[in-house]
Amino acid sequence: MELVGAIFTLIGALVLLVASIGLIRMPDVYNRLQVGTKASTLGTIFSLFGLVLVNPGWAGKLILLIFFVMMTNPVSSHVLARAAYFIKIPLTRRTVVDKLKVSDSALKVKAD
Amino acid sequence: MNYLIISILLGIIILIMAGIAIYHKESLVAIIATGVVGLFASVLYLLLAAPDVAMTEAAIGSGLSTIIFFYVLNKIRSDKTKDGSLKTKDGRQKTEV
Amino acid sequence: MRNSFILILIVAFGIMLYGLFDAFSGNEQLSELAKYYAQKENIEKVQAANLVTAVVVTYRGLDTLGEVTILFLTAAIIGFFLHNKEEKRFLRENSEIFITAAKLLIPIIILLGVYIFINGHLTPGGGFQGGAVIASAVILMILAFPEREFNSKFFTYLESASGTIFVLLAALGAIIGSGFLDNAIVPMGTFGKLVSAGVIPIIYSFVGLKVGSELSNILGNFKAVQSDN
Amino acid sequence: MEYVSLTIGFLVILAGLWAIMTKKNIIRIIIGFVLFDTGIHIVMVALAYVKGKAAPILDSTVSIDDAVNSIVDPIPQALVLTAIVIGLGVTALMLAYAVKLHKEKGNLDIKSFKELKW
Repeated sequence: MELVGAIFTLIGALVLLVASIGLIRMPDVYNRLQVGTKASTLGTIFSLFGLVLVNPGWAGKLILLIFFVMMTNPVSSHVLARAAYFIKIPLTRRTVVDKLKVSDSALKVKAD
Repeated sequence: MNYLIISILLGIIILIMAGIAIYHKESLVAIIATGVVGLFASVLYLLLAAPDVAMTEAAIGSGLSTIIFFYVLNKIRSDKTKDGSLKTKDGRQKTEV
Repeated sequence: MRNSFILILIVAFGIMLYGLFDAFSGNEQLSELAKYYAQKENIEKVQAANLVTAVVVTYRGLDTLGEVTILFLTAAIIGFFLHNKEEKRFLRENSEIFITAAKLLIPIIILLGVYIFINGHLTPGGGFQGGAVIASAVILMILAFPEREFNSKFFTYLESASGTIFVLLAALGAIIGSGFLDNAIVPMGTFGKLVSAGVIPIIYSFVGLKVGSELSNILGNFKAVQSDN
Repeated sequence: MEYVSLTIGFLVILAGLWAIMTKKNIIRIIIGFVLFDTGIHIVMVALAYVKGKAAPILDSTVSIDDAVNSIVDPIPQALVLTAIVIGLGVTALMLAYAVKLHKEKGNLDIKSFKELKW
């Protein structure tokens, strides 16, 4: 059981390593945010799940932690990317499609 | 022995971030660097066997104080760019914030 | 010229600090006062498993009272300085995802804060940490629903009520117990359970509510001063 | 480890002091104050550390009978706990003053506030 847990934790650490390489490699803010969020969420979940297998006594708290990470991490990076788009940080030149521009309802400023 | 290496690494990060907080041109980056100093200081407290202090510093030093700084920065910047010509009483040229 | 003078000053200060560093030779054991706090009979008398909580609430409870007073003063002065009518602002609509997640998360974060300060005498945590967590939930609320008016009156009443209850409980110790902030005025319970340590969890909960509402009030004042940009 | 932490704390104190004394912008001065604060907290927690001992919380690993020989000093930790919260209050107060000063003069350069200079 401990061995399986250690393997899961190792996979999680590798995914986190890939995320940190991606942060350096990616061309602009949005790609970096995507890499940072997706891969680091997966890596954290793998590591915590490995800990559940190693030490079953902490299972409740660790599953709660996984829930928190899954709730907060994508939402916060979504808000960050949206704010970055609206203060007109440029996309990389290799961008193919910009859907937020097409749907200009999102750009509407709401009067209070 | 492990803890010693970790604390040396944390110290290097904290000192670099303090340097950025003092010398970077952008106030925004300086404020973020101050928050990072608080965050890594909280990890250092955890190594020094003080979990209570670590919790407080993580919530306050890197969360709330950063947000208060941002509110003030937003207020100051919006005052300046509202019509481009905020009158000062002695007519001095405004300096960059 | 001026900077070199300051540099000399800083170097002198650094030499002074180096003297302190040189005189420090690592602690091998506790200091006398800490030994007194960590003795078995004293721990059993106070019954708080978290010794930091025991120091904050009972042994040095008067310090905590002064600290809370200072926080109240700063909150009051900030409210006095930044008090103005909230201007009409034009805001971009928050995205659906963020609003839904905020609705889901705010109660959970407030619950976490309450958990932290109720369990302050058993696990790491306590009133100050719980208050900070509650204030971060209030920040999330301000960011997610910026068009709603910030209800500062509620927080003011909450803060005054919890401060008053704190002082009353402390004075009750002087009347029926053995001294100011005595924690043995309610049944002690068993060591290590949630209901134990006498009045410590009650006082720390009110400290948590007070700190949380004060920090929320400070944040609300800084929010009200924002204008359109 | 406590020596390393003590060194870090002293260096952060000096950096904050340097920022307070040389910077012209009030926001930067407040940042220097925050750094100074953090440095002092690190120094105090490092002074409380006892070699190889656990946190001052009694549970299944730290028994009540042997608490004297197995925990670190709780008193400086309690002081730092309150000091951090006060630090936030004081920082917020200074920032409120900064907003007021900016409204008055239109900038935050420390050299333009010379009403009390003589």
